[in-house]
Amino acid sequence: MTSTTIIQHILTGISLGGAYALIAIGYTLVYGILLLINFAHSDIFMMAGYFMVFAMAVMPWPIAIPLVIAVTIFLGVVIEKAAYKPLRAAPRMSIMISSIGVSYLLQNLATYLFSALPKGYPTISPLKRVFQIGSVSASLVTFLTPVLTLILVFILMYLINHTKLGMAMRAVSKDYDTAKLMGIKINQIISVTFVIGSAMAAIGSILYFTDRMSVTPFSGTLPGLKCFVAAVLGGIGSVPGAVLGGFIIGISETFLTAMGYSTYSDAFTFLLLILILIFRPTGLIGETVTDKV
Amino acid sequence: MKKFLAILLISVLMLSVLSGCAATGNAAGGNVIKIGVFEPVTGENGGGGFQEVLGMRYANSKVNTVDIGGKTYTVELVEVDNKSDKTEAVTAAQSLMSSKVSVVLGSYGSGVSIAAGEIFKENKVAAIGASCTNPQVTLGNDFYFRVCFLDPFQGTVMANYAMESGAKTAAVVTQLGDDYSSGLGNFFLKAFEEKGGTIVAQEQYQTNQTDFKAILTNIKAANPDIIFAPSSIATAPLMIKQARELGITAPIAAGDTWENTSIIDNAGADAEGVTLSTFFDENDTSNVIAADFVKGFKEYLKANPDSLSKNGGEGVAAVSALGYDAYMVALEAIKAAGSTDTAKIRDALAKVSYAGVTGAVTFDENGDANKDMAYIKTIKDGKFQFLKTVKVG
Amino acid sequence: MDNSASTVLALRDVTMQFGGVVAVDNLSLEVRRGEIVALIGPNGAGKTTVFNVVTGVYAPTNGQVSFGNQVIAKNSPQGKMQKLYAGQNKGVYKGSVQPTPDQITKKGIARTFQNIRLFKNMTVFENVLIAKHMNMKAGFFAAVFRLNAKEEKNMRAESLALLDMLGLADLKDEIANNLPYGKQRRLEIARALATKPELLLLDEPAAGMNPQETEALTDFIHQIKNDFNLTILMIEHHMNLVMDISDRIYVIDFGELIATGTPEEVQNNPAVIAAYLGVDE
Amino acid sequence: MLRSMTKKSTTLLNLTAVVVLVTLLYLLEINKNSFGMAVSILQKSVILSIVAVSMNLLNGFTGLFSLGQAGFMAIGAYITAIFSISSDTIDSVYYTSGLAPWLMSFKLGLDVFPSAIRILFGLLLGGVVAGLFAALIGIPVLRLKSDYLAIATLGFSEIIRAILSSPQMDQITNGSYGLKNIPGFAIESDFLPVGTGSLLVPFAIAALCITFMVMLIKSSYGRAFMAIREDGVAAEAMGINLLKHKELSFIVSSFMTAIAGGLLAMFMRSIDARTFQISMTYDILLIVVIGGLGSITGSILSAFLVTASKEWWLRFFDQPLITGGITIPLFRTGFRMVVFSVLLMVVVLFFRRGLMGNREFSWSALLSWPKRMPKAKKGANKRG
Repeated sequence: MTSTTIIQHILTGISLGGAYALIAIGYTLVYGILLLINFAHSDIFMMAGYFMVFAMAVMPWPIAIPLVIAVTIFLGVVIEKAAYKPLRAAPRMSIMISSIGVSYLLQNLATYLFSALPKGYPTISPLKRVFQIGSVSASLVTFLTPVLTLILVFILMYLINHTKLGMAMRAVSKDYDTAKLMGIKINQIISVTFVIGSAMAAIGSILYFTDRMSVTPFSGTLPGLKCFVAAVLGGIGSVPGAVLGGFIIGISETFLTAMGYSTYSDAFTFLLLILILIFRPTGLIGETVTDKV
Repeated sequence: MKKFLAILLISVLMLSVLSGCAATGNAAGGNVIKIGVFEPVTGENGGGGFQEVLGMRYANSKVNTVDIGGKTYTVELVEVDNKSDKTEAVTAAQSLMSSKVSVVLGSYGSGVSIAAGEIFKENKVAAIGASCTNPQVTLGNDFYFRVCFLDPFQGTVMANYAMESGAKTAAVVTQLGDDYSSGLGNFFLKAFEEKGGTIVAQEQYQTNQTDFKAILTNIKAANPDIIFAPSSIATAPLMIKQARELGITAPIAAGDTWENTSIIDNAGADAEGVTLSTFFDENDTSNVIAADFVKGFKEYLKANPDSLSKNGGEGVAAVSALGYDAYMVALEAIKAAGSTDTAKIRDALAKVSYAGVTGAVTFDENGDANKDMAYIKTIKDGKFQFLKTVKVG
Repeated sequence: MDNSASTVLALRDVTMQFGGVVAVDNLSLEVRRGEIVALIGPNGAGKTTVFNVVTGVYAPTNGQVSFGNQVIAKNSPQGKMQKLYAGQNKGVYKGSVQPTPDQITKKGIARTFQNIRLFKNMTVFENVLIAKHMNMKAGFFAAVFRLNAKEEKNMRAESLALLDMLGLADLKDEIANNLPYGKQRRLEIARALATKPELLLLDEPAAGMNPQETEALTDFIHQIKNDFNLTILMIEHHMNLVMDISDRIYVIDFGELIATGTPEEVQNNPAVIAAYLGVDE
Repeated sequence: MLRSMTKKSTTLLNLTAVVVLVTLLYLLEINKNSFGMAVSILQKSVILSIVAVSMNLLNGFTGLFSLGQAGFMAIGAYITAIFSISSDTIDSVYYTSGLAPWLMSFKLGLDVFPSAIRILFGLLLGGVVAGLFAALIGIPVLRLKSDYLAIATLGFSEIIRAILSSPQMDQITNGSYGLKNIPGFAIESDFLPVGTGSLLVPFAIAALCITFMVMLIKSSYGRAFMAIREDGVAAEAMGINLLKHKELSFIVSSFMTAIAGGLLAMFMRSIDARTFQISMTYDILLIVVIGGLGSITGSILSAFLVTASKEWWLRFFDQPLITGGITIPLFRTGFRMVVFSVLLMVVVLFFRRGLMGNREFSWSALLSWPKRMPKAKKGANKRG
């Protein structure tokens, strides 16, 4: 491999990792608070892709982007209210099944409404401008993704660590019942979590699909699973962990594919999951939690 | 001991079957012969499958009766969607069998055809594939025929074309788990190497993969003269665009599936220069039957706005032509058999000779059409344009 | 402590530290055969943590627990804990014994839980029957193919007899969750007894009971102690019950032992009074 | 009368039911030409009912959430396929790379046995291999919270799929080309009518598998599984070794799932890795949830109902519906699956107990059902 090729791969990997990181944040926040693997998150991400397709058909991108983010947030919150909130008192497995059900529903609904054929993702022209540095060539979005990811994460970290809302979120995530007793409006916090998660998914979706240019009803499934693994890898519940995990998976996936093991690139992600579960179930930067008896 | 509730269910099932039979019995009151249409309308091959169905529907609208033993039968198309999925394919095929179709047309996509082949064979119903090009479809199955050429042929055609256009090195990109893509890729690879070319990169990707940057970066490093990337329509525009984005300038070539306007729509300017082999060219006026078909089909499309939009405009896809041919061949066989008996139709099919839109159709001992010519097309100015025909002895 | 031959349970220098929080601090205690010993202390003193260490739910950070002549748990600060460790006697106990709770139960220690943990959707009978599973001799396939019909029959008979003794026989087909609170407490004890323990750990058996019920419980505990030849260690807040029933009492606060002795001795111990009432310093 | 149904009359009823069922199935299968759809739906249903019951054993009875069904089925399907494809046609199946010589000679060695034995061998081997994989994954993952099992098994199922279709496996699994020429269920014999066995064989195998699981659930081990589901901490305090029992449940469930996978291969006659995608696991979850987590009867019933509706009765949802010349806009391709996903959500949110809750079938409940609905529920609840 020449150095140009390696640099090109690294660039691809980091860019993919950035998009993964943004999606992984949604998983990690929801898991931190509800202890729920939100299987529907990957489909929220996919739906955001479709929203963009339709939004860009009638309006320019500067209006479309905020609108798509808003609609995606709305979808995320509606899903929470309709499918998870009624099951707060139910066994955890019920909520998990419910989230799988929502995922199944969104996929089938998308197939029904938009057909299973891939829809071309609209081109946001400034993002697609191709830059040539030496013999490395990539579009702006490739460079922008990791940078934007880091900026968003810093904003989010500030929000979590230095605002009252963030404190409430941390409290709920640490001890759900006590936080409730302390008068924290749990439902409100959960809604906020879904708002943040969905917004990140929407931004991630724009970056991801701009790079990949097509959306199908199943576009979300595999990236979604990988991002959950990323969240576990970094330490579920931890935002920096999710970002770290996202980058690790994005880069390793790119290199595996590049080395001709594309068959195993997905498999590797899950192997990574099983390894981390064996050796460090709390993730790379997660905290140990002891169950109360 | 819990299984006995199943009895109840079976009784219900039985009743449904009986009522179902009764219902179809009534409908069949006149002289009706049913032809099954076994195609994907959804799933990754939904687009191409639908175009093939359109060809069949058009054929049916043109000729919807057939004379069997002096009696005129109305031809009824029974359409099922195999969803481009092998599991679905089996049940979909089964449902055709229970609708008592006399012959089956389809399917787009070799995988589903292979899967359903066993069912057709078991029920002794002949099937005529329109565009399934994998050798496995008809091999070892006396009931499967097809009106198109095969992948070894297509692979050779493209290898020939590549050599003729001056390529010495090639990269092959195939989809894992896809009979069509990996089959065709392999045949191209063999043919290209036999003719003295060098394969400099061989890359694979997975179903539903949308990011090809990693494998394309490798290809860029290998710097081939041509990239051969047979795939589904879904994958094509992504691969084309990402390749161009990475600064790959080598021409990209593929097989028959790429002849679909959605590729041009989605890949835009990047699609320029893509070449592919296909079964048919609508601008080839040398064949009168074809010219007639093109005219009639376009009118048919205009009369059905929904079909028109799903077809992606007024272009006539090769698979539509093949669908048309498959239908006509079936009618020929039914006429020749002089019976609605499926086994007799099968025997008649083996001997059928028909001058179709995509050329003359006769079947060899495997049930494959004896075709020796393919059309090479290229995308230019946002349209598929005929480049040349290639014959392989 | 004298007469160690008859010691059933002995904790030596047990420290349990979670992160930086020391929940149990260098605690040593002993329970002798046939005794009823109470472990008391204000809320959050670390009583249940002691139970969890004894029953294998937690591995102690440092110290050792022995049951009869056997060391059932032992540990010294490991890994990250080596730096963090804030307790005493670091490095005294070599090696590490970390059994899982089921192994402890098999050795003869049974427990109940502070917040009742019954198998809620199963019947009373099944709740008790499950405790017999661990002693089953039949292997997996033998059990599935009913080659152990006799054993299964015995298990059922024993469980039924137990329910009968504890006055739950007429409720045997009730779903556990549908029982009144007091009966649920009783069922939890029955279930623990079904494992045929030598030592029974009761975690706040009288929690949520009114005075009459508490009094009945006093008799009940005496009854099972005699009938099943038990040694009992219990955590309790109802002082009447504790004073009535205990042979000896251990008082802990902030994880540390602050007093021990007979009920009278403990009652008059100023440190205990201070811990319970709070003292200005 | 009904309440005090004797053991004798229950046995009699059971016996009658078996005879009636066998006769019905036999009549259906030898008239396969007229009842093709019914036969194929019944085959698929009964195969899925094995998977549903084994998923229920894990999810409903042990409280472990595994989403690896598709992966385990793939293992069973491929192994069964490799051993059941006749050695004569193997070259046409592995037309690109050929079958690995060691595997071929092993297969040829097995050819001394009749095909039924070879198929059975394949089914069992598939089960054993799946069980081994389950044991391996289980050791690290079953110690952790149940969610990790879900995601790890989901991942495992993807790994299996990737490995099966990888070019490195060309000589064993035929890589991306899949396997075909897999024999069906029908017993080929000059003495039996054509089609014999196409239903009885899968039904018999399913009966064996499901009976095994029912007996397991009713054994002491089954009670231990349920105790773990109810409260893991308390179960452990009752001397139940959590890891061992979770592993047992996971292994049995995976074994049975693989058997069902093998049967599915025989049903489909040709398989490839794409058959076993995540959506397949979701379809099975749909069956289990609709049937009721914790009810074997529910899973079986739901396997038949869901399959029949999905593949047959509700197909019209996907066809354009024209009444009185007006095309009703909702009805088009894909609508059927939307209906099913909505149904799943409705069950999850409003009828969390599904069709059967945790009740099981019993004759007395069935016979008294029309008269005393509410009581029937109680009567059906437990049986010994």
